[in-house]
Amino acid sequence: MPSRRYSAFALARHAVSPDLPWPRAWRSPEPKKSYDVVIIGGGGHGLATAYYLAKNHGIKNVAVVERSYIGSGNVGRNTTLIRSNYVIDGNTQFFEHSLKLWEGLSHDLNFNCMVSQRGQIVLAVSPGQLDTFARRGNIMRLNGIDAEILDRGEVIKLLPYLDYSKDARFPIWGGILQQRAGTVRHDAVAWGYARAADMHGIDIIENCEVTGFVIEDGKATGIETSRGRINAGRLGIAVAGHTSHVARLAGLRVPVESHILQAFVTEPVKPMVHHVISWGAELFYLSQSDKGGMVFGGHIDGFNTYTQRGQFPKIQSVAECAVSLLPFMSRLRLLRHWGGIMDMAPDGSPFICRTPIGNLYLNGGWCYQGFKATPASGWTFAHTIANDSEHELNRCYALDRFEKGGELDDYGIGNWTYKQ
Amino acid sequence: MLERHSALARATPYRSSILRMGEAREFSLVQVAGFGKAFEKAITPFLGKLPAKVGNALDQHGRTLMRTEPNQFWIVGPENDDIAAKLHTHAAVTPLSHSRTRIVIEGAPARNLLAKGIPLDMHETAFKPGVFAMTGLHHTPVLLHCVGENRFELYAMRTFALSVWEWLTDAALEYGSQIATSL
Amino acid sequence: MRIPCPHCGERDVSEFRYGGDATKKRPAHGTGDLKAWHDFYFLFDNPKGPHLEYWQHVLGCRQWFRLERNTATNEIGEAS
Amino acid sequence: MTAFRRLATGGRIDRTRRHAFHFDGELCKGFAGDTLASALLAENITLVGRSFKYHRPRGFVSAGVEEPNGLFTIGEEGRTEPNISGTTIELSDGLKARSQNAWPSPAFDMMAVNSLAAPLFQSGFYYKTFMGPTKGSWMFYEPFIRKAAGLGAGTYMADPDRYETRYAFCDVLVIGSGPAGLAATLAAARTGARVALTEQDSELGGSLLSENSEVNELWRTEVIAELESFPNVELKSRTTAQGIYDGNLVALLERRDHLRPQPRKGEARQILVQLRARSIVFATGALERPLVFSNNDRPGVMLASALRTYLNRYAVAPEQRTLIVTNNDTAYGAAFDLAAAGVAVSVADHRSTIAPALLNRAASAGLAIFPGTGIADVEGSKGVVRGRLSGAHAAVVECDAVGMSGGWSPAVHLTSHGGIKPRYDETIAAIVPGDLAAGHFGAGAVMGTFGLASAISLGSAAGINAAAFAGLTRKSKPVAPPAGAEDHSYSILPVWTAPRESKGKAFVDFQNDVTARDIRVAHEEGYHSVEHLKRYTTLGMGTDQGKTSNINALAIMAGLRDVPLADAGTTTFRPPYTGMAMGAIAGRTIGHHFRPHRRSPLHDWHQANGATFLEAGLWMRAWYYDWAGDTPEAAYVKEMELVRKGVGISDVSTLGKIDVRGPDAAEFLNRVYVNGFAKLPVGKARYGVMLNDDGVVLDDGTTTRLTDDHFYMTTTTAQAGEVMSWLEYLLQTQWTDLKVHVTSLTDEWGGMAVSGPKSREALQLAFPGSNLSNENLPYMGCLDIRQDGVRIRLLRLSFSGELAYEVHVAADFTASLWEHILEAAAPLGIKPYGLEALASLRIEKGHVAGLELDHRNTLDDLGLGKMAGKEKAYVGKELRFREKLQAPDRWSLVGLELLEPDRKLRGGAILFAAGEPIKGHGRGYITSVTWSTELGKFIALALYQGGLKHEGEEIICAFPLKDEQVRARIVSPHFIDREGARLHA
Ligand SMILES: Cc1cc2nc3c(=O)[nH]c(=O)nc-3n(C[C@H](O)[C@H](O)[C@H](O)COP(=O)(O)OP(=O)(O)OC[C@H]3O[C@@H](n4cnc5c(N)ncnc54)[C@H](O)[C@@H]3O)c2cc1C
Ligand SMILES: NC(=O)c1ccc[n+]([C@@H]2O[C@H](COP(=O)([O-])OP(=O)(O)OC[C@H]3O[C@@H](n4cnc5c(N)ncnc54)[C@H](O)[C@@H]3O)[C@@H](O)[C@H]2O)c1
Ligand SMILES: Cc1cc2nc3c(=O)[nH]c(=O)nc-3n(C[C@H](O)[C@H](O)[C@H](O)COP(=O)(O)O)c2cc1C
Ligand SMILES: [Zn+2]
Repeated sequence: MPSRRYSAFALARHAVSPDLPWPRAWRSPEPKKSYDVVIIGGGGHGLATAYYLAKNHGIKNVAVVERSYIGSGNVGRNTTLIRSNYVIDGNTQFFEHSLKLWEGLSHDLNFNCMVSQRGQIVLAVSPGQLDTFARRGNIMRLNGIDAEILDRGEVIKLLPYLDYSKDARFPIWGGILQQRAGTVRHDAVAWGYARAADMHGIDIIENCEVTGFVIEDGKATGIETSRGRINAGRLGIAVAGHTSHVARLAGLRVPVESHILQAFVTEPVKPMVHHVISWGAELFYLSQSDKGGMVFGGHIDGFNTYTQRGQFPKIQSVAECAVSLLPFMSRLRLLRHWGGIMDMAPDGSPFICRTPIGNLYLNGGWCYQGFKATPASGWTFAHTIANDSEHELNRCYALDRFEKGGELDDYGIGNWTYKQ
Repeated sequence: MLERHSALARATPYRSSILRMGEAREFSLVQVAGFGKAFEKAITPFLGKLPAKVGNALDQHGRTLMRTEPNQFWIVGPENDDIAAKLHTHAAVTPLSHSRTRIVIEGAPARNLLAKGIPLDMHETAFKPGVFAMTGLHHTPVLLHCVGENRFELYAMRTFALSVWEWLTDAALEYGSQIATSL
Repeated sequence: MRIPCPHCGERDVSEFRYGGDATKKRPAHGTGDLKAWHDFYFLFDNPKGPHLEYWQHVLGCRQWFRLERNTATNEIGEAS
Repeated sequence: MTAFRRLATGGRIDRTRRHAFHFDGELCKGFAGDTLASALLAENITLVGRSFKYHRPRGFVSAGVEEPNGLFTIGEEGRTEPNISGTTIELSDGLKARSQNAWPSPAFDMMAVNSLAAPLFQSGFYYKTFMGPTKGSWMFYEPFIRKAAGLGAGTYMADPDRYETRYAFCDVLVIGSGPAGLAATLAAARTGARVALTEQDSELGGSLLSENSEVNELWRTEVIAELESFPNVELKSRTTAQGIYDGNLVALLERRDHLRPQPRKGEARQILVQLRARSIVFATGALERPLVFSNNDRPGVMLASALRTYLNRYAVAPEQRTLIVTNNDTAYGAAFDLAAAGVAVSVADHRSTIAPALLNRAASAGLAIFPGTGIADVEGSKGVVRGRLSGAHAAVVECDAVGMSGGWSPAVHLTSHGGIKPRYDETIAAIVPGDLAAGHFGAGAVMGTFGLASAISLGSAAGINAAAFAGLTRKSKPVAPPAGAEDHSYSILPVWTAPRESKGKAFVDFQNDVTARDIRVAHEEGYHSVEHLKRYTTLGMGTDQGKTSNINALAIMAGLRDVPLADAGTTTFRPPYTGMAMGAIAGRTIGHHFRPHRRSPLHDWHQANGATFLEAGLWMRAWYYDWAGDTPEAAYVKEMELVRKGVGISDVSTLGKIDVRGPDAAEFLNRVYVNGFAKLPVGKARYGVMLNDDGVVLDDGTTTRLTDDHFYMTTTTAQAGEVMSWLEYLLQTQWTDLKVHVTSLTDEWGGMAVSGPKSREALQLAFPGSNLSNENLPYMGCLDIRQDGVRIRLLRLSFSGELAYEVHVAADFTASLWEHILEAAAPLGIKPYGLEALASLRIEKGHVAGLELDHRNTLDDLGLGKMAGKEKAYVGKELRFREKLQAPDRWSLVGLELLEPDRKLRGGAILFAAGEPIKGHGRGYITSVTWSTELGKFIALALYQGGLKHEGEEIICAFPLKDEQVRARIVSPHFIDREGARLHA
């Protein structure tokens, strides 16, 4: 069997001998009767968890079971922004660890995830907002994370095409720049982790929906799936938008509500926007994909749903943001828009933790920050599963934190799932 | 001497040969609310027949009555209307004359104009004279009252009134005079 | 999505404000029952299917009401 | 060699109206009724661009919205629009079109060298390389990749054109104006229903416009004439149904810019209509599929139906010879029409048995037919020279054009937007709609019934059913088809991929340069799911969204996996159906109109009297006045001094004001506020704090008892809306037994704060008739007085910490009263002060506001714990006592004094104990800062671990963003008048 490593050399070899077949990125095995660990959910987090179980903890008798095709969930439909600009103790370190892992990911996986650290600029629309950004930036600096505060003039230099006219409804007062922030090719993350996990012998089982849990005296011992029963020493749930649904199968009621977030892409054009831009007037963020489309989004529609379809009023308000902030967007044409189901936690922060049920672990509550978290989430979830205890990086992400008042509300929005 | 100052005092007027649009001042708006049917009985003598359901308006005794909530009515009367005083002991009476700015929109294009911003069926078979609706225009709450085939009275929140006016006159550009977008 | 306000009739979703699960029973105040309040405020059934929820006709009659909606299809049922 | 010409007669173009236009700077001519594509072909310009990956020469493939190749950049400056397909652009005089992906020109393109490296660029090659040598290497490669991708170039210039949006309603919406759509519209119209017909094309008629049949044309014009006579029918051409959303909302894009590149003032270029239809009839027709064979992307290789459209609608035909390659019957329509126009036509038909009727007609029309024969390859570099057939007749056929037909794909897109997956239909080898949603109906080619007569009869039936669903049951006689209309039999032999032996590239997705081999590679690597195939190869992700390529690709993959096509599934159809300008979706809600401005009743006065405004949420607030200085820094200090030493007046109309009344009003307030309101005496105000259920502070404000059952509540400006909804929620859904009414008075009342040691004097001058003595109007007292018959409410409240009053009056009188007070109190030197001073004064006094009330802080954090009632129940009481919310080392409110005179305190600075390492998250942060005129130094409010337990300690305020560290001392947040002597003065 030919080497599975990707390289310019491998490409060349296949170029000269077109009929030499490429090896499979990942197998599609039949589920075994039993595994040491089964991860439920073949999204970014589930696949990353499987990979780090093997890589960091030597646990390789692992399966990832995915209801549909891997990457069919939010990892395959998000706006791909990565950053580590968090103010709350615990969040800051976790997301910076994630960003560090991103920086080495393509090499680590031998799969080009196109980690593009093009820089994110968050625009402030009032002096008060600039102060809250300053706090954010200061915390970042004090934790060894890069951040720069920009005044209006500096923003104009970097983003000359925004609306600075007197007609701009919310004048731009300045902004905060994290140069190491940027974007990642979303699908590549799922595929890269899957392929790397597969190389460790991990089974990735697609079209396999979990329909129930086998729980014996307080301990989870297996799952029922659309492809039959699978026994497991330990089980990890990483199903994002379906967290409540799957947790309920195990008899758990969790602090999560499923909401739809929409995303948008325009037709591809030559490079115009070289940063990730976020706006403080209303939640709005935009970047240009390597393919050339402007990829952007806004806030959740605001009510819980499992349909991956958004409502038109939200589509309109996002378009209004786009054209008001970047007037040149007016003539660009919307190519496609879609939605994804997000596991909104009351305080906007995740759960990576043990559960009241033995051998059952939960990863969820990601809201719209889960993509940037993927590597650290997998890393710490693998640790928690392997050691039946939290890593210091995810100690604050416990399921029962609200009972004790341990909210982690990074943006001061308040404990409302439909506002976070 | 204290004088009234309209929210639209500084607004750029709109001119058009086919569409009339402007503020209609000199009205009093009183809100009466109570609890249960008893209160309706108590106020009927002063007001006459009450509109049966939310969305219905009745014109009587020189006043327009609108049921704005199951247990709440709006009474629009002449500026010097003393109805508030009369009802005082029978219901929760709240004067709201200053809280709303009334804009009259009249003319053939009125329905098309409103359809640009109001998410209701403005077709003459659907939004008939005597009907009113509380809805949204330019992200603000408004009450739209159809008072004639192509004549409407729009009650906008006073603090948003100028913005709503700017929006309306901009939307009506194709029927009439240019206005500056930034005021 | 069109939402039937019990008082104003069917209106555009943009006129409404969402208020969450309407089947949750609000515990009594002053009992000091922390657990009951935690479960009430922080836990969700979040079903994939029929859901009874609160909406307020915030740009209309400002009334709060209950609405049946299927979260798997967004199909709208009765409002009360 | 590929060549086209314009016929002297025929077509639907208007030969009396010539249009001159430019293509890549060259002057060309066409006629009204042409598209850019037909006009270019008529000028025999067949090579119009290059493909984006391999830079292969490309021409038009289709004559409609499905066009993958013929993309142009049109317009100039702010009107520059990239990636517009020439097949959908109506020719207008002066139109300027530029080719894409080609430099210097499509005919001679430097980047064509790419095609040499082609073997490297197979699907997924990005993922396999550009990783080295170092971690960050992608940052080096990315710019090159980005430049190469991206099709056309946009402009940074703002779009000068106007767009509008509109709401509309109807009973029946018919989408598509082919025979099926026209019949449906007419049948529905006859029931009296409000019907709208929407057609993306410039003319109504659909496929009829591509035929040359007089009877059909007569039928079309008669039906349209009858439709125009109905008052209840709206016919919308140039209007695309872009998407269908929950609740039968259809997004229609109406184009108005076709004949006037520069719209007039107030005239919208495009209008987005949100249409609510009770029922919908889909009559969107079908799109022809290409065949997949070597070099099938050469200019001159087109869809057979496109050749037919160019011939019959635009009078443009291949120079002499055309080769038609098909696997089904419809291509013969093109073949016969071309032959009739004098083109020599040969037909290669994959099927070995062909309907005798067709063979006879072919024979009499003099066509050369090759049954059981397909095409292996075409020769020619920038066009086609000849086609190499394979199969039963391995002939080589010289030709100017190749017309291919791989069968038809119904345009099912819209039927699937609601989430219903389409299904595969063996008999016509095509994807057809799954079950239609309730209220949805379909007819014609979109349903997979490919016949004229059936399109009309089924369309007519669909129209009647749709009307009935909308509640209109009046009898309507079915629509009669044209004389002699019949359904030609339709048979197809699915062939999905080229014979293996040929080696040239065989394209599936022309726009994204995805070949049959790329699909094979994806299969080898295990990207089997249709979604993986799409994402890995980018198939169907272009501006055409794979209208011509998806089904071929799915079929090829199904073949490789050896599963039935039916099991392969399809990718998800998403809106919009065709690209739509962002500006059209936003309409007029941009720039100045992006969000409404909320203005105080004093706005005009502020504007006329030198105020500088600041956006605060939607509010426009007077920030500072030019009497005090021309920068906020300069002005607010002067304005503060005015209040501390004399008297100032400030606009507080933005405060939320709520009328609370009813027998249970007191009980209600007693529940929502942490502190007691039950025993508040009439005529008295009280400061109250509300919690959310989670025990975190929601809002604060003062509430006054006007009578036993009537209260006047104020909230913060920011939370007014939230609080109002929250109170309504509690009353309407939870405490329905309480008899209480709440009404917002924010718009009804204006308010002004008159503050400063001289404020009583000032008001006394303004209201000489009223007794404002300390006895009659004590601190926290309320007094309603009248002036000129107008009720004025005096509240003795203080945000600044000075002797102060709030004066509330009905909104229209606010400006007049404000001026009256300024005049009356002029001798005392009264002047207005703005938001900045207001905020600074409250900092000196230690009042919390927005920056401290950020949904994270508890009562105790803000030093307000003592306020909460011990015995009584109130919202948030339970969860307020959660362990961590009670922890002694929580960050809580303190004051800070700067210890380094020549330096500055800054909001957002992070706090550390003296001597500890400056890193991590510190012990707190500064929320608000001001220069204290009273103390002559910078002071701040901050949250600090352990709070005032550390009073007197010296700490470090770190601001690494400016490499700053300053020393400060922790003090009480009440910097002035702790015992409140001034308030009670
Ligand atoms: C439109 C949008 C934009 C976003 N933008 C960003 C952004 O810019 N930055 C950012 O950091 N985050 C963003 N997010 C959030 C981020 O995408 C998610 O938080 C993150 O992807 C969730 O983790 P995941 O990848 O494991 O989830 P998913 O990819 O959703 O994985 C969960 C998987 O579980 C599977 N599953 C569900 N139920 C079952 C079952 N019963 N059995 C088996 N499998 C099951 C699902 O099919 C799915 O594949 C965005 C999200 C959306 C929707
Ligand atoms: N395979 C075949 O035999 C075949 C294939 C196609 C058409 N036909 C012939 O075409 C006719 C079928 O008639 P038909 O009415 O079903 O289809 P049609 O192609 O005649 O009309 C469909 C119309 O819908 C319009 N349309 C599509 N999507 C739209 C959208 N989103 N918004 C607005 N307009 C949209 C198209 O522009 C087109 O004008 C019959 O005469 C049939 O013989 C035959
Ligand atoms: C970052 C990003 C970029 C995208 N770019 C494109 C694109 O250029 N063309 C396209 O057709 N779809 C694009 N999509 C959308 C996908 O086609 C698809 O709609 C999305 O992944 C959701 O999947 P679904 O539509 O199958 O539910 C993009 C999606 C993401 C997340
Ligand atoms: Zn209502």
